Amino acid sequence: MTTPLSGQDVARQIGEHLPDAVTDFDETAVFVKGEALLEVARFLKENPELGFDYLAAITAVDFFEHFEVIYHLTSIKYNHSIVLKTRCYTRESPTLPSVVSLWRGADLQERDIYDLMGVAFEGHPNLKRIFLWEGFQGHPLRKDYQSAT
Amino acid sequence: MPLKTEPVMINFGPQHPSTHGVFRMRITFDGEVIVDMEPIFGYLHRGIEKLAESRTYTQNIPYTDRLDYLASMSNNLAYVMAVENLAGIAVPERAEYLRVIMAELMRIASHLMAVGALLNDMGAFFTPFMYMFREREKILDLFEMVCGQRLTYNYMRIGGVSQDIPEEFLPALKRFIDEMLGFIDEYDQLLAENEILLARSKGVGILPAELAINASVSGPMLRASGVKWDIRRADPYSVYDRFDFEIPTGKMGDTYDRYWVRIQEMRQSTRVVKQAMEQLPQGEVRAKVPLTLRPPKGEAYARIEAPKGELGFYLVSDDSANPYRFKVRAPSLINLTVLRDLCLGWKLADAIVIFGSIDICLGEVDR
Amino acid sequence: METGIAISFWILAAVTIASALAVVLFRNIFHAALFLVLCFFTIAGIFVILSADFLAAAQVLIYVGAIAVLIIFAIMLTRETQRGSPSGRLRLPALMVGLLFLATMVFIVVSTDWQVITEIPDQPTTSAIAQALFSGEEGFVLPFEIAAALLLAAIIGAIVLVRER
Amino acid sequence: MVVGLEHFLILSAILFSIGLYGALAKRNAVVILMSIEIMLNAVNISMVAFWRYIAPALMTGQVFVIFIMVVAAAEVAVGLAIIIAIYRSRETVDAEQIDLMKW
Amino acid sequence: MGILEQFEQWLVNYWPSWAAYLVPPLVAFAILSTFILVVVMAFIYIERRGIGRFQVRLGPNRAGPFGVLQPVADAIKVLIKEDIIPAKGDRWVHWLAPIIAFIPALMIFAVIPFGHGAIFADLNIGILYIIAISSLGIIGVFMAGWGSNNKYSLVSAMRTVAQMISYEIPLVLSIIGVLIITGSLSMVSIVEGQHVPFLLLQPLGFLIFFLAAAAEINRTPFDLLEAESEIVAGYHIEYSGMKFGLFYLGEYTHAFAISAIVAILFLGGWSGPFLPPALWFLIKVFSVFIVLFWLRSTLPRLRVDQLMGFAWKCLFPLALINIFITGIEAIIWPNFPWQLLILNILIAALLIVLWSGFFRVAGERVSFERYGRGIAKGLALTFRHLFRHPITVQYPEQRLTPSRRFRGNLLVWDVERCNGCRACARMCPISIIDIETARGDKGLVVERLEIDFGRCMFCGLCVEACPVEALFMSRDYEKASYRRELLVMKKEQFVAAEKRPSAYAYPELEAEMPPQTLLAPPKGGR
Repeated sequence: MTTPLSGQDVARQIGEHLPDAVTDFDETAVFVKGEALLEVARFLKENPELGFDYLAAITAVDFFEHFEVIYHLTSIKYNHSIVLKTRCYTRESPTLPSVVSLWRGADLQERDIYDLMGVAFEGHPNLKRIFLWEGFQGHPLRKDYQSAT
Repeated sequence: MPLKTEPVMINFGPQHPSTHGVFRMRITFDGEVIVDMEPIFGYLHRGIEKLAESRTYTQNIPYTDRLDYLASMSNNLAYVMAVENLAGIAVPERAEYLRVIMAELMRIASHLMAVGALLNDMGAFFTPFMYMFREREKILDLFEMVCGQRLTYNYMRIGGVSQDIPEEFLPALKRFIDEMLGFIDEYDQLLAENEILLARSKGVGILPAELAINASVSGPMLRASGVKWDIRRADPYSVYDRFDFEIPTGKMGDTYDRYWVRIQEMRQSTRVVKQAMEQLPQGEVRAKVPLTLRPPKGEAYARIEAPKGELGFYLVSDDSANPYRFKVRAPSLINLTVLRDLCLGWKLADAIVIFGSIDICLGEVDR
Repeated sequence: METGIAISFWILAAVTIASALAVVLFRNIFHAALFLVLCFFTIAGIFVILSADFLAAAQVLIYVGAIAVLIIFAIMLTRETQRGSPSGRLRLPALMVGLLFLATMVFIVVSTDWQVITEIPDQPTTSAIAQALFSGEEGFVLPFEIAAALLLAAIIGAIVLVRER
Repeated sequence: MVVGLEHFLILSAILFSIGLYGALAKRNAVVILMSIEIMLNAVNISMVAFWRYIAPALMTGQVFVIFIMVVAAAEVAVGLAIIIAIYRSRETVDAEQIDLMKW
Repeated sequence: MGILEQFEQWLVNYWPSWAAYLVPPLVAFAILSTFILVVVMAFIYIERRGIGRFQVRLGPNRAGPFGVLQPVADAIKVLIKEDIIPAKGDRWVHWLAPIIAFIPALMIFAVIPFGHGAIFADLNIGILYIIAISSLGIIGVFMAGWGSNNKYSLVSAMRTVAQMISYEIPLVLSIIGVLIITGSLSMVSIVEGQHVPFLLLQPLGFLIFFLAAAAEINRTPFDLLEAESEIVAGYHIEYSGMKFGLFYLGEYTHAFAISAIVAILFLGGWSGPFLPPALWFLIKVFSVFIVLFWLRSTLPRLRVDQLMGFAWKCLFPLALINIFITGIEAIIWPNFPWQLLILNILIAALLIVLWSGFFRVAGERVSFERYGRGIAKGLALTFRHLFRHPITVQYPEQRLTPSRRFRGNLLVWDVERCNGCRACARMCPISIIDIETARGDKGLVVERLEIDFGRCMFCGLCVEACPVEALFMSRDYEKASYRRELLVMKKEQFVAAEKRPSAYAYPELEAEMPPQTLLAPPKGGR
């Protein structure tokens, strides 16, 4: 059974190493500041007891006043999982550090989010639109997207 | 003085006999060897995630058929489980068993399609493809008997399945299961030790285990690289913990192992279906769920072991009848991150075979 | 029978000379190479008229099958087709030398009277050639071995020259 | 009009002179090689003509043609190898530009 | 004295001598070429039906009785198709290539003896003539690749030429083994010299010749030419119409020629106990061709470098050793007694086992050292499939009854039961049902109902949502039309339509439905 770790003690472990990274937590997820995302991710991956070596999915949700980017991480060695969430409040061009350097699997998923949701990931090797053609204006999955018709 | 040849760039266009759908690769050659390769997506992008946000939870079920159109039952199963997590609905026992039978039959049909197409790319003139399609037809007959359609089933509902199985379904399924093991042995006899197949696939496109995990590859590709990770065993959903079946894993992670893992998985799936058939309880098949369900505010992520890999649905609900966010974790798209690493240094003929062994479905890649 | 051979000789001779001229005069090299193939083929025809059947088959096999293909491969690899085959400043002197040579040869051929034997040797030549080549004392066994060594040297030389370091 | 030895000899002389002209006048090395091939073939024709009209019993004429073919094949192989090697380093097969032994 | 000479003797006392000399070969050529084309048509037909049978399907059976006229239909189609010449391509070279690729395949038949005297020209350098002519095809391939001015076709032309050249050498060397035994080049003497078919006396020679010949005519497992998964259609991409027809015909004529040569060299030409010689010859030719396409239907394709490696590292040395061994045998037992075949087969087996040890793929020895057992098992399986019942359904004549719950591409609407509640219109994911209701005497009456079947995806949700069971899925699946607006069904059409509801979402209807025809009906079931 993949045991989901409780958000609280993961937040506590992160808090010991990176004091001001964690902003909030609930029973399954840990909320982290946007800037500290890369260090937290590195900590979660390299830490021997946690060992989150498998990035299952990255999702972006548009809550009008903020974007929420959710990372589902799993550890194949210990068979446990955690959900890492960040929020960015700017609406024009929200940017987050890219985690491609840690998990190669994030490459296409981040390009997917950049293309459809408009959240840029700096540090990504070739951040280009993945489904829509280069000259496409706007990001369709945003709630306030007005299609051309 | 080296022979001056400038690299040739060939467009493996969206319209090509061996790109399993509208998938395009821009390959740069030096002589015959591949120097650079860049996949281009988006030719089948229908924007299912945006469409789903303006439809109720039940109306989205037919849309999930169109994601990985070669394994529609698994898509239905994943989506419906996500909604049940979201709304906290309990599913009756008989429906769980029926879902397992349908999902495993779908896995066999999808693997038959994958291995048949792979052999076709290798040049076997449609013969293995025809044999495997004969078995796939039998499975489609069974599905048609249960839900009326052969490709887009729309069989599963939130809280169970749409209808119970007719009484002539079980004898037909029993006949199919008994014959299937014989047919799989036939494929092995035709292909497993075929010297030309070995020469074309052994050691071609090796995917090391840690690169596979790092690139979040899932499904037969991950297990072919030797990583024993199958969600049916690691995180058993519905009633999978009541069946015993092994998880076949390869040794080197090359094209031959990927082929071998898929053949073994077909055998294991027939074992699961046989056990599920014996333990099938009686009872009704569908919990009382209003057609326009309004799940409480919140989010849920459900994932299953689809034939192509870990298929996950992430739903966010805001008390209305339509999902606020409908995200599909498509295994085919993420498995493609390693396509470039596997193909570099090999020849065009190998790139086609490696691409065939990854087995993607464009409906799921471009959503 | 006699007139049949005469007719076919004149046709083949005309085609051979025309294709040889084409090889020399055409600017597009690939067309020149194809005419070379035609020239070899018609020369094989001439061997048939001279009832040297083994040589005709050997000519087709060696020249058309191997040498022409080799030349076409060379043309493909050097990609010189745009500039074709221009003729250099030596055009006129070369023409003079050619015509001079032709004149002397024709004069010699016409003036000497050859003791010609007219009846047609019709028995197959394969066994006769083999006999001549490999028979004990007056055979050509030594030149045959030397030819083999020559071919080996040529192959190894060609490979060493063209191998990519 | 019976076909005699003179016809074949004149034919081979014409072919030889065409080949000679081609070899001397052309600048492209591959065409020079082709012309040499035509000259060798011209000699072949005259050899076989002599065998047919002068000494059908003795097979020396035909044996010589076989040896000429062997030499011609070897010569083409080595000649083309040289041409390709030159082309690779000097980017040209123009006979007039290849005039240095060492560059 | 062949038939031709007798025909000439008989003709001389009617016509002038030059006519009697010229006419018989022309007549013989006409008869021969029509015979060849007919047999090639038969080959095309047999291959397509045969491969169908290997793949448990029927193969073409529409054109003419049992599909016998299918090759004729193909020929007519190819003749009608427009002939496209690529713009910047080399016009003459492009136009000439198919002719040069086809003519050699036809010329080979000049020396092939179909019966005792039935040979067009009994040259005493028969087999040497065949090898010389078959090397002509290479020029045709080159011209096709060069003339089409297309990247794919040039690459494939160079690959094919390299393959043909490197397989020509083992082809020629394996024939020398046979010639040592017969002592003469002429085909007729080869056939007469075969008191024991050379297949047994020269097993290694036969294997090498068969594989090299398969590569020479680009058949699987060496069919690099039309590797559709790689370079789409090889060098004849830019050809259409009759020029492509010539290539296609040339390929099969070459296959017929190669099968004929194999039959003559190794299976004893026309010699055979009871049947007339010509019939024996045809039986042997057809059996060789069946083996050729049996291989084609079972084996995957070799990669370019493996192909070349196989020719130079495996076939070439084995052919040399074969000549060496046959030479020694010729010295020790000059008249080649039949007991020699046991020795030869043993030597052949030993050589194959030793030689396959050389093959190493990606660090792990390919299991060639189990001497091709995998390929043999594959061939055995496809052979067993010959006797299985094909599963093809002849659609218009033979119709399968769909399942009782079949969701056909039409809806069945019941006017009386419908109370105009529009639940179905709300439930449809793509909202293609629009209903207008008016106040009738006992509740709402449907004024206008329009369902656009051009966009409907037959998900069946509307049928489930209908509270009064007025809407059913239908069981027929052939609704189609050329104009989109005809697909929109109006209320009158629903009322007038002949009601064939399916039991989807209505289990009680299942009782009187016909059972579904299954590909594998349950044991004892229908």
